[in-house]
Amino acid sequence: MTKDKPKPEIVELRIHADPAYLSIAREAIRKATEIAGLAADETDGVILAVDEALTNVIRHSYGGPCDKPIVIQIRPHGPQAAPAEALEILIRDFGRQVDPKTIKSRSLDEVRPGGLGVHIIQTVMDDVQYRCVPEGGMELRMVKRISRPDNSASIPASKSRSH
Amino acid sequence: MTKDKPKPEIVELRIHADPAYLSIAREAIRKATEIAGLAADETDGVILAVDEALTNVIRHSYGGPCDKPIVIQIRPHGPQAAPAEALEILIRDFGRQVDPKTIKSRSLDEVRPGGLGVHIIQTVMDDVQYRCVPEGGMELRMVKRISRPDNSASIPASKSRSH
Amino acid sequence: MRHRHTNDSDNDVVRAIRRQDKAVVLELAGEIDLHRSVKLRERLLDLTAERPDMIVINLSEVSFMDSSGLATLVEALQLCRRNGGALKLVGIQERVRSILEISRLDHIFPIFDSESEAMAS
Amino acid sequence: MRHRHTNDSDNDVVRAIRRQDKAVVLELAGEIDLHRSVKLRERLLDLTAERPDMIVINLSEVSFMDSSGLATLVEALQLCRRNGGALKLVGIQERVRSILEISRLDHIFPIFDSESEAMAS
Ligand SMILES: Nc1ncnc2c1ncn2[C@@H]1O[C@H](COP(=O)(O)OP(=O)(O)O)[C@@H](O)[C@H]1O
Ligand SMILES: Nc1ncnc2c1ncn2[C@@H]1O[C@H](COP(=O)(O)OP(=O)(O)O)[C@@H](O)[C@H]1O
Repeated sequence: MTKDKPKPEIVELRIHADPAYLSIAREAIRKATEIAGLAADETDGVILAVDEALTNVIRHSYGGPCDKPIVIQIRPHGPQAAPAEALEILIRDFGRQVDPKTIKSRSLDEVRPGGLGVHIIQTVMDDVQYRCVPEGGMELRMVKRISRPDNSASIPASKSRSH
Repeated sequence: MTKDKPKPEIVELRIHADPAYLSIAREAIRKATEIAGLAADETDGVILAVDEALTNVIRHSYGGPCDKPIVIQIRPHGPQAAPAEALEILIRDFGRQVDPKTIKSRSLDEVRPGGLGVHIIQTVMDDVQYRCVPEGGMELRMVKRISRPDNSASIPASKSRSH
Repeated sequence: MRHRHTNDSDNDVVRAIRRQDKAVVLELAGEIDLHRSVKLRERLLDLTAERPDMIVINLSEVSFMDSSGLATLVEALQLCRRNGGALKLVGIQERVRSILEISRLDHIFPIFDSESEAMAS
Repeated sequence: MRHRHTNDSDNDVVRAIRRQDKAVVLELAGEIDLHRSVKLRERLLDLTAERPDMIVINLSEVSFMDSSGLATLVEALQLCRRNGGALKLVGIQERVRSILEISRLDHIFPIFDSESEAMAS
Protein backbone atom coordinates (compact mmCIF):
# COMPACT_ATOMS: atom_id res chain seq x y z
CA MET A 1 0.00 0.00 0.00
CA THR A 2 1.21 3.50 -0.72
CA LYS A 3 1.37 6.18 1.91
CA ASP A 4 -1.37 8.16 0.23
CA LYS A 5 -3.96 5.44 0.25
CA PRO A 6 -6.55 6.12 2.92
CA LYS A 7 -6.71 3.73 5.85
CA PRO A 8 -9.37 1.09 5.29
CA GLU A 9 -12.51 1.40 7.37
CA ILE A 10 -12.58 -0.46 10.69
CA VAL A 11 -16.16 -1.48 10.37
CA GLU A 12 -19.29 -0.96 8.33
CA LEU A 13 -22.67 -1.43 9.94
CA ARG A 14 -26.03 -1.45 8.19
CA ILE A 15 -29.24 -1.23 10.22
CA HIS A 16 -32.85 -0.49 9.40
CA ALA A 17 -34.08 2.99 10.13
CA ASP A 18 -35.74 1.70 13.28
CA PRO A 19 -35.12 2.99 16.83
CA ALA A 20 -35.17 -0.63 18.08
CA TYR A 21 -31.75 -1.14 16.50
CA LEU A 22 -30.00 2.01 17.75
CA SER A 23 -28.46 0.11 20.65
CA ILE A 24 -26.69 -2.24 18.22
CA ALA A 25 -25.05 0.73 16.51
CA ARG A 26 -24.06 2.26 19.86
CA GLU A 27 -22.29 -0.88 21.07
CA ALA A 28 -20.50 -1.40 17.74
CA ILE A 29 -19.35 2.23 17.83
CA ARG A 30 -18.21 1.85 21.44
CA LYS A 31 -15.88 -1.05 20.61
CA ALA A 32 -14.66 0.53 17.36
CA THR A 33 -13.76 3.84 19.03
CA GLU A 34 -12.02 2.05 21.90
CA ILE A 35 -9.97 0.06 19.39
CA ALA A 36 -9.11 3.27 17.52
CA GLY A 37 -7.67 4.68 20.73
CA LEU A 38 -10.27 7.11 22.02
CA ALA A 39 -10.44 7.71 25.76
CA ALA A 40 -13.50 6.46 27.62
CA ASP A 41 -15.17 9.87 28.05
CA GLU A 42 -14.54 10.75 24.40
CA THR A 43 -16.01 7.39 23.39
CA ASP A 44 -19.20 8.22 25.31
CA GLY A 45 -19.44 11.52 23.44
CA VAL A 46 -18.99 9.90 20.04
CA ILE A 47 -21.63 7.26 20.85
CA LEU A 48 -24.05 10.05 21.77
CA ALA A 49 -23.30 12.01 18.59
CA VAL A 50 -23.82 8.95 16.38
CA ASP A 51 -27.06 8.12 18.19
CA GLU A 52 -28.33 11.67 17.60
CA ALA A 53 -27.36 11.52 13.91
CA LEU A 54 -29.14 8.16 13.46
CA THR A 55 -32.20 9.46 15.31
CA ASN A 56 -32.31 12.43 12.93
CA VAL A 57 -32.05 10.15 9.88
CA ILE A 58 -34.99 8.07 11.13
CA ARG A 59 -37.11 11.13 11.94
CA HIS A 60 -36.15 13.61 9.22
CA SER A 61 -34.64 11.71 6.25
CA TYR A 62 -37.09 8.81 6.36
CA GLY A 63 -39.98 10.58 8.11
CA GLY A 64 -40.25 7.82 10.71
CA PRO A 65 -39.24 4.22 11.38
CA CYS A 66 -39.05 2.00 8.30
CA ASP A 67 -37.18 -0.92 6.75
CA LYS A 68 -34.86 1.32 4.72
CA PRO A 69 -31.15 1.09 5.50
CA ILE A 70 -28.75 3.38 7.31
CA VAL A 71 -25.08 2.65 6.72
CA ILE A 72 -22.46 3.60 9.29
CA GLN A 73 -18.75 3.50 8.44
CA ILE A 74 -15.90 4.07 10.84
CA ARG A 75 -12.37 4.63 9.58
CA PRO A 76 -9.13 5.90 11.02
CA HIS A 77 -7.83 9.14 9.57
CA GLY A 78 -4.22 10.15 8.87
CA PRO A 79 -1.12 8.76 7.10
CA GLN A 80 -1.31 5.05 6.38
CA ALA A 81 1.49 3.77 8.58
CA ALA A 82 1.14 6.20 11.49
CA PRO A 83 -1.21 5.94 14.47
CA ALA A 84 -4.63 7.29 13.60
CA GLU A 85 -4.84 11.04 14.23
CA ALA A 86 -8.60 11.09 14.01
CA LEU A 87 -11.60 8.92 13.56
CA GLU A 88 -13.92 9.51 10.62
CA ILE A 89 -17.52 8.36 10.90
CA LEU A 90 -19.80 8.38 7.86
CA ILE A 91 -23.56 8.02 8.10
CA ARG A 92 -25.35 7.38 4.83
CA ASP A 93 -29.09 7.28 4.21
CA PHE A 94 -31.26 6.78 1.14
CA GLY A 95 -34.09 9.08 2.14
CA ARG A 96 -35.21 12.65 1.51
CA GLN A 97 -32.55 15.16 0.46
CA VAL A 98 -32.44 18.59 2.08
CA ASP A 99 -30.14 21.55 1.66
CA PRO A 100 -27.32 20.91 4.19
CA LYS A 101 -27.59 24.58 5.22
CA THR A 102 -31.06 23.88 6.68
CA ILE A 103 -29.60 21.34 9.11
CA LYS A 104 -28.62 23.55 11.98
CA SER A 105 -28.88 23.94 15.71
CA ARG A 106 -31.48 26.18 17.32
CA SER A 107 -30.58 28.74 20.00
CA LEU A 108 -30.24 27.05 23.38
CA ASP A 109 -31.36 30.17 25.24
CA GLU A 110 -34.96 29.08 25.08
CA VAL A 111 -35.57 26.00 27.26
CA ARG A 112 -37.92 23.65 25.43
CA PRO A 113 -38.11 19.95 24.61
CA GLY A 114 -36.25 18.83 21.46
CA GLY A 115 -34.04 20.58 18.95
CA LEU A 116 -30.78 19.52 20.62
CA GLY A 117 -29.45 16.83 18.27
CA VAL A 118 -27.43 18.95 15.83
CA HIS A 119 -26.01 21.02 18.69
CA ILE A 120 -24.83 17.83 20.44
CA ILE A 121 -23.25 16.47 17.24
CA GLN A 122 -21.42 19.75 16.61
CA THR A 123 -20.24 20.04 20.21
CA VAL A 124 -18.85 16.51 20.42
CA MET A 125 -17.30 16.25 16.95
CA ASP A 126 -14.40 18.28 15.55
CA ASP A 127 -15.78 18.44 12.03
CA VAL A 128 -19.35 17.90 10.80
CA GLN A 129 -20.35 17.99 7.12
CA TYR A 130 -23.68 17.07 5.56
CA ARG A 131 -23.96 16.53 1.80
CA CYS A 132 -26.52 15.32 -0.70
CA VAL A 133 -25.23 12.21 -2.49
CA PRO A 134 -25.82 12.49 -6.28
CA GLU A 135 -27.12 8.89 -6.39
CA GLY A 136 -29.72 9.74 -3.72
CA GLY A 137 -29.93 10.27 0.02
CA MET A 138 -27.66 12.18 2.36
CA GLU A 139 -24.25 11.58 3.87
CA LEU A 140 -23.03 12.94 7.18
CA ARG A 141 -19.26 12.97 7.67
CA MET A 142 -18.06 13.47 11.24
CA VAL A 143 -14.43 13.67 12.36
CA LYS A 144 -13.21 13.22 15.92
CA ARG A 145 -9.56 13.98 16.70
CA ILE A 146 -7.74 11.44 18.86
CA SER A 147 -5.75 13.13 21.60
CA ARG A 148 -2.72 11.09 22.58
CA PRO A 149 -1.04 12.41 25.72
CA ASP A 150 1.61 9.69 25.49
CA ASN A 151 2.65 9.51 21.88
CA SER A 152 5.63 7.23 22.45
CA ALA A 153 3.30 4.42 23.49
CA SER A 154 1.05 4.72 20.48
CA ILE A 155 1.18 2.23 17.67
CA PRO A 156 -0.16 2.14 14.13
CA ALA A 157 -3.92 2.13 13.79
CA SER A 158 -3.82 0.26 10.51
CA LYS A 159 -4.15 -3.49 10.40
CA SER A 160 -0.44 -3.89 11.13
CA ARG A 161 -1.32 -3.08 14.72
CA SER A 162 -2.73 -6.40 15.69
CA HIS A 163 -0.03 -8.75 14.47
CA MET B 1 -45.62 -7.19 2.68
CA THR B 2 -46.89 -10.68 2.04
CA LYS B 3 -46.70 -13.43 4.62
CA ASP B 4 -44.16 -15.35 2.56
CA LYS B 5 -41.60 -12.60 2.29
CA PRO B 6 -38.71 -13.30 4.63
CA LYS B 7 -38.23 -10.97 7.56
CA PRO B 8 -35.66 -8.30 6.76
CA GLU B 9 -32.30 -8.64 8.43
CA ILE B 10 -31.84 -6.86 11.75
CA VAL B 11 -28.31 -5.83 11.03
CA GLU B 12 -25.43 -6.33 8.64
CA LEU B 13 -21.88 -5.88 9.86
CA ARG B 14 -18.75 -5.82 7.73
CA ILE B 15 -15.33 -6.07 9.37
CA HIS B 16 -11.83 -6.80 8.12
CA ALA B 17 -10.53 -10.30 8.62
CA ASP B 18 -8.54 -9.06 11.59
CA PRO B 19 -8.75 -10.42 15.16
CA ALA B 20 -8.53 -6.85 16.48
CA TYR B 21 -12.11 -6.30 15.31
CA LEU B 22 -13.73 -9.46 16.68
CA SER B 23 -14.91 -7.63 19.79
CA ILE B 24 -16.94 -5.23 17.62
CA ALA B 25 -18.77 -8.18 16.06
CA ARG B 26 -19.37 -9.77 19.46
CA GLU B 27 -20.99 -6.65 20.93
CA ALA B 28 -23.15 -6.06 17.85
CA ILE B 29 -24.28 -9.71 17.99
CA ARG B 30 -25.00 -9.39 21.71
CA LYS B 31 -27.40 -6.49 21.21
CA ALA B 32 -29.00 -8.00 18.10
CA THR B 33 -29.70 -11.34 19.79
CA GLU B 34 -31.09 -9.61 22.88
CA ILE B 35 -33.42 -7.58 20.65
CA ALA B 36 -34.49 -10.75 18.84
CA GLY B 37 -35.56 -12.22 22.16
CA LEU B 38 -32.83 -14.67 23.10
CA ALA B 39 -32.24 -15.38 26.79
CA ALA B 40 -28.97 -14.15 28.30
CA ASP B 41 -27.28 -17.55 28.45
CA GLU B 42 -28.31 -18.35 24.88
CA THR B 43 -26.96 -14.97 23.80
CA ASP B 44 -23.58 -15.84 25.31
CA GLY B 45 -23.55 -19.11 23.35
CA VAL B 46 -24.41 -17.42 20.07
CA ILE B 47 -21.68 -14.80 20.62
CA LEU B 48 -19.18 -17.60 21.19
CA ALA B 49 -20.29 -19.50 18.08
CA VAL B 50 -20.04 -16.39 15.90
CA ASP B 51 -16.59 -15.59 17.34
CA GLU B 52 -15.42 -19.13 16.52
CA ALA B 53 -16.80 -18.90 12.99
CA LEU B 54 -15.08 -15.54 12.40
CA THR B 55 -11.82 -16.87 13.84
CA ASN B 56 -11.99 -19.79 11.40
CA VAL B 57 -12.61 -17.46 8.47
CA ILE B 58 -9.54 -15.40 9.41
CA ARG B 59 -7.34 -18.49 9.90
CA HIS B 60 -8.62 -20.90 7.26
CA SER B 61 -10.45 -18.94 4.53
CA TYR B 62 -8.01 -16.04 4.41
CA GLY B 63 -4.93 -17.85 5.80
CA GLY B 64 -4.33 -15.14 8.38
CA PRO B 65 -5.28 -11.55 9.25
CA CYS B 66 -5.81 -9.27 6.25
CA ASP B 67 -7.85 -6.32 4.99
CA LYS B 68 -10.40 -8.52 3.20
CA PRO B 69 -13.98 -8.30 4.41
CA ILE B 70 -16.14 -10.64 6.43
CA VAL B 71 -19.87 -9.89 6.29
CA ILE B 72 -22.17 -10.90 9.12
CA GLN B 73 -25.96 -10.78 8.72
CA ILE B 74 -28.52 -11.41 11.41
CA ARG B 75 -32.17 -11.94 10.57
CA PRO B 76 -35.24 -13.23 12.35
CA HIS B 77 -36.72 -16.43 11.00
CA GLY B 78 -40.37 -17.43 10.70
CA PRO B 79 -43.63 -15.98 9.33
CA GLN B 80 -43.52 -12.24 8.70
CA ALA B 81 -46.06 -11.02 11.23
CA ALA B 82 -45.39 -13.54 13.99
CA PRO B 83 -42.71 -13.37 16.67
CA ALA B 84 -39.39 -14.67 15.38
CA GLU B 85 -39.14 -18.44 15.92
CA ALA B 86 -35.43 -18.48 15.26
CA LEU B 87 -32.47 -16.30 14.51
CA GLU B 88 -30.52 -16.84 11.31
CA ILE B 89 -26.90 -15.69 11.21
CA LEU B 90 -25.00 -15.63 7.92
CA ILE B 91 -21.23 -15.29 7.73
CA ARG B 92 -19.83 -14.59 4.29
CA ASP B 93 -16.18 -14.48 3.24
CA PHE B 94 -14.37 -13.90 -0.06
CA GLY B 95 -11.45 -16.24 0.55
CA ARG B 96 -10.42 -19.78 -0.29
CA GLN B 97 -13.19 -22.26 -1.06
CA VAL B 98 -13.13 -25.72 0.49
CA ASP B 99 -15.49 -28.68 0.27
CA PRO B 100 -17.98 -28.09 3.12
CA LYS B 101 -17.59 -31.79 4.04
CA THR B 102 -13.99 -31.12 5.10
CA ILE B 103 -15.14 -28.64 7.75
CA LYS B 104 -15.82 -30.89 10.68
CA SER B 105 -15.13 -31.36 14.35
CA ARG B 106 -12.36 -33.65 15.61
CA SER B 107 -12.97 -36.25 18.31
CA LEU B 108 -12.93 -34.62 21.74
CA ASP B 109 -11.60 -37.79 23.41
CA GLU B 110 -8.05 -36.67 22.86
CA VAL B 111 -7.17 -33.65 25.01
CA ARG B 112 -5.05 -31.27 22.97
CA PRO B 113 -4.96 -27.55 22.21
CA GLY B 114 -7.12 -26.37 19.31
CA GLY B 115 -9.60 -28.08 17.05
CA LEU B 116 -12.66 -27.04 19.07
CA GLY B 117 -14.24 -24.31 16.94
CA VAL B 118 -16.52 -26.37 14.72
CA HIS B 119 -17.62 -28.51 17.67
CA ILE B 120 -18.59 -25.36 19.61
CA ILE B 121 -20.51 -23.93 16.65
CA GLN B 122 -22.42 -27.20 16.17
CA THR B 123 -23.17 -27.57 19.87
CA VAL B 124 -24.51 -24.03 20.32
CA MET B 125 -26.46 -23.72 17.06
CA ASP B 126 -29.51 -25.71 15.98
CA ASP B 127 -28.54 -25.81 12.32
CA VAL B 128 -25.14 -25.21 10.70
CA GLN B 129 -24.57 -25.23 6.91
CA TYR B 130 -21.44 -24.27 4.99
CA ARG B 131 -21.59 -23.65 1.24
CA CYS B 132 -19.33 -22.39 -1.52
CA VAL B 133 -20.81 -19.26 -3.08
CA PRO B 134 -20.67 -19.45 -6.91
CA GLU B 135 -19.39 -15.84 -7.08
CA GLY B 136 -16.48 -16.76 -4.78
CA GLY B 137 -15.84 -17.37 -1.09
CA MET B 138 -17.83 -19.33 1.45
CA GLU B 139 -21.04 -18.77 3.37
CA LEU B 140 -21.88 -20.18 6.77
CA ARG B 141 -25.57 -20.23 7.71
CA MET B 142 -26.36 -20.80 11.37
CA VAL B 143 -29.82 -21.03 12.89
CA LYS B 144 -30.62 -20.66 16.58
CA ARG B 145 -34.16 -21.42 17.77
CA ILE B 146 -35.72 -18.94 20.16
CA SER B 147 -37.38 -20.68 23.08
CA ARG B 148 -40.28 -18.69 24.45
CA PRO B 149 -41.62 -20.01 27.75
CA ASP B 150 -44.29 -17.33 27.82
CA ASN B 151 -45.75 -17.10 24.35
CA SER B 152 -48.63 -14.85 25.29
CA ALA B 153 -46.23 -12.03 26.08
CA SER B 154 -44.30 -12.28 22.86
CA ILE B 155 -44.74 -9.77 20.11
CA PRO B 156 -43.76 -9.57 16.46
CA ALA B 157 -40.03 -9.50 15.76
CA SER B 158 -40.46 -7.55 12.54
CA LYS B 159 -40.17 -3.80 12.51
CA SER B 160 -43.79 -3.44 13.56
CA ARG B 161 -42.56 -4.36 17.02
CA SER B 162 -41.07 -1.06 17.90
CA HIS B 163 -43.88 1.31 17.00
CA MET C 1 -30.95 -8.07 33.93
CA ARG C 2 -31.01 -8.83 30.22
CA HIS C 3 -34.27 -8.89 28.29
CA ARG C 4 -35.92 -12.20 27.60
CA HIS C 5 -37.69 -10.68 24.64
CA THR C 6 -38.61 -7.26 23.47
CA ASN C 7 -42.13 -6.95 24.79
CA ASP C 8 -43.73 -3.89 26.26
CA SER C 9 -42.55 -4.31 29.81
CA ASP C 10 -38.97 -4.99 28.72
CA ASN C 11 -38.91 -1.82 26.69
CA ASP C 12 -40.12 0.20 29.60
CA VAL C 13 -37.36 2.19 31.24
CA VAL C 14 -39.59 2.79 34.30
CA ARG C 15 -38.30 0.26 36.79
CA ALA C 16 -40.47 1.36 39.72
CA ILE C 17 -42.82 4.09 40.92
CA ARG C 18 -43.00 4.84 44.65
CA ARG C 19 -45.30 7.30 46.35
CA GLN C 20 -44.31 9.08 49.57
CA ASP C 21 -46.72 11.73 50.90
CA LYS C 22 -47.16 14.17 48.04
CA ALA C 23 -43.95 13.15 46.27
CA VAL C 24 -43.62 10.51 43.56
CA VAL C 25 -40.30 8.75 43.06
CA LEU C 26 -39.66 7.34 39.59
CA GLU C 27 -36.82 4.84 39.20
CA LEU C 28 -35.57 4.65 35.63
CA ALA C 29 -33.13 2.08 34.22
CA GLY C 30 -31.29 1.18 31.04
CA GLU C 31 -30.75 3.15 27.87
CA ILE C 32 -33.16 6.00 27.17
CA ASP C 33 -33.11 6.52 23.41
CA LEU C 34 -35.74 7.18 20.73
CA HIS C 35 -36.96 3.58 21.15
CA ARG C 36 -37.58 3.91 24.88
CA SER C 37 -38.45 7.57 25.32
CA VAL C 38 -41.89 7.20 23.71
CA LYS C 39 -43.07 5.05 26.60
CA LEU C 40 -41.31 7.19 29.18
CA ARG C 41 -43.08 10.27 27.84
CA GLU C 42 -46.51 8.60 28.27
CA ARG C 43 -45.71 7.64 31.85
CA LEU C 44 -44.42 11.12 32.68
CA LEU C 45 -47.46 12.81 31.16
CA ASP C 46 -49.76 10.56 33.22
CA LEU C 47 -47.79 11.38 36.37
CA THR C 48 -47.71 15.13 35.88
CA ALA C 49 -51.48 15.04 35.26
CA GLU C 50 -51.83 13.87 38.89
CA ARG C 51 -50.21 17.17 39.89
CA PRO C 52 -47.95 15.83 42.63
CA ASP C 53 -46.02 18.37 44.72
CA MET C 54 -42.77 16.73 43.74
CA ILE C 55 -41.53 14.23 41.16
CA VAL C 56 -38.13 12.74 41.97
CA ILE C 57 -36.52 10.93 39.05
CA ASN C 58 -33.82 8.47 40.08
CA LEU C 59 -31.40 8.01 37.16
CA SER C 60 -28.75 5.93 38.95
CA GLU C 61 -29.47 2.86 36.80
CA VAL C 62 -29.62 4.81 33.55
CA SER C 63 -26.49 4.12 31.48
CA PHE C 64 -27.38 6.16 28.41
CA MET C 65 -29.68 9.05 27.55
CA ASP C 66 -29.96 10.93 24.28
CA SER C 67 -31.80 14.13 23.38
CA SER C 68 -35.10 12.28 22.91
CA GLY C 69 -34.92 11.17 26.54
CA LEU C 70 -33.83 14.61 27.67
CA ALA C 71 -36.75 16.17 25.79
CA THR C 72 -39.23 14.10 27.83
CA LEU C 73 -37.58 15.29 31.05
CA VAL C 74 -37.68 18.94 29.94
CA GLU C 75 -41.35 18.61 29.00
CA ALA C 76 -42.19 17.03 32.37
CA LEU C 77 -40.21 19.72 34.22
CA GLN C 78 -42.17 22.47 32.48
CA LEU C 79 -45.53 20.77 33.12
CA CYS C 80 -44.67 20.32 36.82
CA ARG C 81 -43.67 23.94 37.20
CA ARG C 82 -46.83 25.11 35.45
CA ASN C 83 -48.79 23.16 38.09
CA GLY C 84 -46.77 24.69 40.92
CA GLY C 85 -44.85 21.45 41.56
CA ALA C 86 -41.18 20.49 41.39
CA LEU C 87 -39.21 17.93 39.37
CA LYS C 88 -35.82 16.81 40.66
CA LEU C 89 -33.13 14.51 39.30
CA VAL C 90 -30.98 12.23 41.48
CA GLY C 91 -28.12 9.77 40.99
CA ILE C 92 -27.03 10.91 37.53
CA GLN C 93 -24.10 8.89 36.14
CA GLU C 94 -21.16 10.83 34.68
CA ARG C 95 -21.91 9.84 31.09
CA VAL C 96 -25.53 10.96 31.42
CA ARG C 97 -24.55 14.21 33.10
CA SER C 98 -22.44 15.20 30.10
CA ILE C 99 -25.47 15.38 27.79
CA LEU C 100 -27.11 17.75 30.30
CA GLU C 101 -23.97 19.90 30.23
CA ILE C 102 -23.63 19.86 26.43
CA SER C 103 -27.30 20.87 26.17
CA ARG C 104 -26.79 23.54 28.85
CA LEU C 105 -29.64 22.07 30.87
CA ASP C 106 -27.57 21.17 33.93
CA HIS C 107 -28.64 24.41 35.63
CA ILE C 108 -32.29 24.11 34.65
CA PHE C 109 -32.90 20.87 36.56
CA PRO C 110 -32.49 20.68 40.34
CA ILE C 111 -29.93 17.86 40.67
CA PHE C 112 -29.20 15.89 43.89
CA ASP C 113 -26.94 13.03 44.87
CA SER C 114 -29.60 11.04 46.71
CA GLU C 115 -33.38 10.73 46.98
CA SER C 116 -33.34 11.87 50.62
CA GLU C 117 -31.50 15.07 49.73
CA ALA C 118 -34.00 15.74 46.96
CA MET C 119 -36.98 15.12 49.25
CA ALA C 120 -35.55 17.34 51.99
CA SER C 121 -34.84 20.33 49.75
CA MET D 1 -10.98 0.23 32.91
CA ARG D 2 -11.35 1.11 29.23
CA HIS D 3 -8.32 1.26 26.98
CA ARG D 4 -6.74 4.58 26.20
CA HIS D 5 -5.33 3.12 23.02
CA THR D 6 -4.54 -0.27 21.68
CA ASN D 7 -0.90 -0.57 22.58
CA ASP D 8 0.85 -3.70 23.74
CA SER D 9 0.07 -3.38 27.42
CA ASP D 10 -3.60 -2.68 26.76
CA ASN D 11 -3.87 -5.79 24.64
CA ASP D 12 -2.34 -7.89 27.31
CA VAL D 13 -4.87 -9.92 29.24
CA VAL D 14 -2.31 -10.58 31.98
CA ARG D 15 -3.30 -8.09 34.68
CA ALA D 16 -0.79 -9.26 37.31
CA ILE D 17 1.66 -12.03 38.19
CA ARG D 18 2.25 -12.83 41.86
CA ARG D 19 4.73 -15.34 43.24
CA GLN D 20 4.07 -17.15 46.51
CA ASP D 21 6.60 -19.83 47.52
CA LYS D 22 6.72 -22.23 44.59
CA ALA D 23 3.34 -21.16 43.20
CA VAL D 24 2.72 -18.51 40.59
CA VAL D 25 -0.63 -16.70 40.51
CA LEU D 26 -1.65 -15.25 37.17
CA GLU D 27 -4.50 -12.72 37.14
CA LEU D 28 -6.15 -12.46 33.73
CA ALA D 29 -8.72 -9.88 32.68
CA GLY D 30 -10.89 -8.90 29.74
CA GLU D 31 -11.83 -10.81 26.62
CA ILE D 32 -9.50 -13.64 25.59
CA ASP D 33 -10.00 -14.08 21.86
CA LEU D 34 -7.68 -14.69 18.88
CA HIS D 35 -6.42 -11.11 19.24
CA ARG D 36 -5.38 -11.50 22.86
CA SER D 37 -4.47 -15.20 23.12
CA VAL D 38 -1.23 -14.79 21.13
CA LYS D 39 0.28 -12.68 23.92
CA LEU D 40 -1.19 -14.87 26.64
CA ARG D 41 0.42 -17.93 25.04
CA GLU D 42 3.86 -16.26 25.11
CA ARG D 43 3.47 -15.39 28.78
CA LEU D 44 2.28 -18.89 29.68
CA LEU D 45 5.13 -20.56 27.78
CA ASP D 46 7.63 -18.34 29.61
CA LEU D 47 6.04 -19.21 32.95
CA THR D 48 5.90 -22.97 32.40
CA ALA D 49 9.58 -22.86 31.36
CA GLU D 50 10.32 -21.76 34.94
CA ARG D 51 8.83 -25.10 36.08
CA PRO D 52 6.89 -23.78 39.08
CA ASP D 53 5.21 -26.38 41.30
CA MET D 54 1.87 -24.72 40.74
CA ILE D 55 0.36 -22.17 38.38
CA VAL D 56 -2.92 -20.69 39.59
CA ILE D 57 -4.84 -18.82 36.91
CA ASN D 58 -7.40 -16.37 38.28
CA LEU D 59 -10.14 -15.85 35.68
CA SER D 60 -12.55 -13.81 37.80
CA GLU D 61 -12.07 -10.68 35.64
CA VAL D 62 -12.29 -12.58 32.35
CA SER D 63 -15.64 -11.86 30.68
CA PHE D 64 -15.11 -13.84 27.48
CA MET D 65 -12.93 -16.70 26.30
CA ASP D 66 -13.03 -18.53 22.99
CA SER D 67 -11.32 -21.71 21.82
CA SER D 68 -8.08 -19.87 21.00
CA GLY D 69 -7.85 -18.80 24.65
CA LEU D 70 -8.81 -22.26 25.83
CA ALA D 71 -6.12 -23.79 23.60
CA THR D 72 -3.43 -21.76 25.38
CA LEU D 73 -4.71 -23.02 28.76
CA VAL D 74 -4.75 -26.66 27.58
CA GLU D 75 -1.21 -26.30 26.22
CA ALA D 76 0.01 -24.79 29.51
CA LEU D 77 -1.76 -27.51 31.52
CA GLN D 78 -0.02 -30.23 29.52
CA LEU D 79 3.41 -28.55 29.80
CA CYS D 80 2.98 -28.16 33.58
CA ARG D 81 2.02 -31.80 34.02
CA ARG D 82 4.94 -32.95 31.89
CA ASN D 83 7.17 -31.04 34.32
CA GLY D 84 5.49 -32.61 37.33
CA GLY D 85 3.69 -29.39 38.24
CA ALA D 86 0.02 -28.42 38.52
CA LEU D 87 -2.15 -25.83 36.78
CA LYS D 88 -5.37 -24.73 38.48
CA LEU D 89 -8.20 -22.39 37.48
CA VAL D 90 -10.07 -20.17 39.93
CA GLY D 91 -12.95 -17.68 39.82
CA ILE D 92 -14.44 -18.76 36.50
CA GLN D 93 -17.50 -16.72 35.49
CA GLU D 94 -20.59 -18.62 34.34
CA ARG D 95 -20.24 -17.56 30.72
CA VAL D 96 -16.61 -18.70 30.60
CA ARG D 97 -17.42 -21.98 32.31
CA SER D 98 -19.86 -22.91 29.54
CA ILE D 99 -17.11 -23.04 26.90
CA LEU D 100 -15.19 -25.45 29.16
CA GLU D 101 -18.32 -27.60 29.40
CA ILE D 102 -19.09 -27.50 25.68
CA SER D 103 -15.48 -28.51 24.98
CA ARG D 104 -15.70 -31.23 27.66
CA LEU D 105 -12.64 -29.80 29.35
CA ASP D 106 -14.35 -28.95 32.65
CA HIS D 107 -13.10 -32.21 34.18
CA ILE D 108 -9.57 -31.90 32.78
CA PHE D 109 -8.74 -28.70 34.66
CA PRO D 110 -8.74 -28.57 38.47
CA ILE D 111 -11.22 -25.75 39.15
CA PHE D 112 -11.59 -23.87 42.46
CA ASP D 113 -13.71 -21.01 43.75
CA SER D 114 -10.84 -19.07 45.32
CA GLU D 115 -7.07 -18.76 45.15
CA SER D 116 -6.67 -19.97 48.75
CA GLU D 117 -8.62 -23.16 48.02
CA ALA D 118 -6.46 -23.78 44.96
CA MET D 119 -3.25 -23.20 46.93
CA ALA D 120 -4.37 -25.47 49.78
CA SER D 121 -5.33 -28.39 47.58
N1 LIG E 1 -30.75 13.77 8.75
C1 LIG E 1 -31.48 14.89 8.54
N2 LIG E 1 -32.18 15.05 7.40
C2 LIG E 1 -32.90 16.16 7.19
N3 LIG E 1 -33.00 17.18 8.07
C3 LIG E 1 -32.34 17.07 9.23
C4 LIG E 1 -31.54 15.94 9.53
N4 LIG E 1 -30.98 16.13 10.76
C5 LIG E 1 -31.43 17.32 11.19
N5 LIG E 1 -32.24 17.90 10.28
C6 LIG E 1 -32.89 19.24 10.40
O1 LIG E 1 -32.21 19.96 11.42
C7 LIG E 1 -33.13 20.36 12.46
C8 LIG E 1 -32.44 20.34 13.81
O2 LIG E 1 -32.21 19.00 14.23
P1 LIG E 1 -32.02 18.67 15.77
O3 LIG E 1 -31.07 19.65 16.36
O4 LIG E 1 -31.61 17.24 15.88
O5 LIG E 1 -33.42 18.90 16.46
P2 LIG E 1 -34.84 18.19 16.16
O6 LIG E 1 -34.53 16.97 15.35
O7 LIG E 1 -35.37 17.89 17.52
O8 LIG E 1 -35.64 19.20 15.41
C9 LIG E 1 -34.29 19.41 12.34
O9 LIG E 1 -35.49 19.96 12.81
C10 LIG E 1 -34.34 19.16 10.83
O10 LIG E 1 -35.04 20.17 10.16
N1 LIG F 1 -14.01 -21.06 7.42
C1 LIG F 1 -13.31 -22.18 7.11
N2 LIG F 1 -12.74 -22.32 5.88
C2 LIG F 1 -12.05 -23.42 5.58
N3 LIG F 1 -11.86 -24.44 6.41
C3 LIG F 1 -12.38 -24.38 7.65
C4 LIG F 1 -13.13 -23.24 8.06
N4 LIG F 1 -13.53 -23.46 9.33
C5 LIG F 1 -13.06 -24.66 9.69
N5 LIG F 1 -12.37 -25.23 8.69
C6 LIG F 1 -11.73 -26.56 8.70
O1 LIG F 1 -12.28 -27.31 9.78
C7 LIG F 1 -11.26 -27.71 10.69
C8 LIG F 1 -11.77 -27.72 12.11
O2 LIG F 1 -11.96 -26.39 12.58
P1 LIG F 1 -11.98 -26.08 14.14
O3 LIG F 1 -12.85 -27.09 14.81
O4 LIG F 1 -12.36 -24.66 14.33
O5 LIG F 1 -10.49 -26.34 14.64
P2 LIG F 1 -9.13 -25.61 14.21
O6 LIG F 1 -9.51 -24.38 13.45
O7 LIG F 1 -8.44 -25.32 15.50
O8 LIG F 1 -8.40 -26.63 13.35
C9 LIG F 1 -10.10 -26.76 10.44
O9 LIG F 1 -8.87 -27.32 10.77
C10 LIG F 1 -10.23 -26.46 8.95
O10 LIG F 1 -9.61 -27.48 8.19
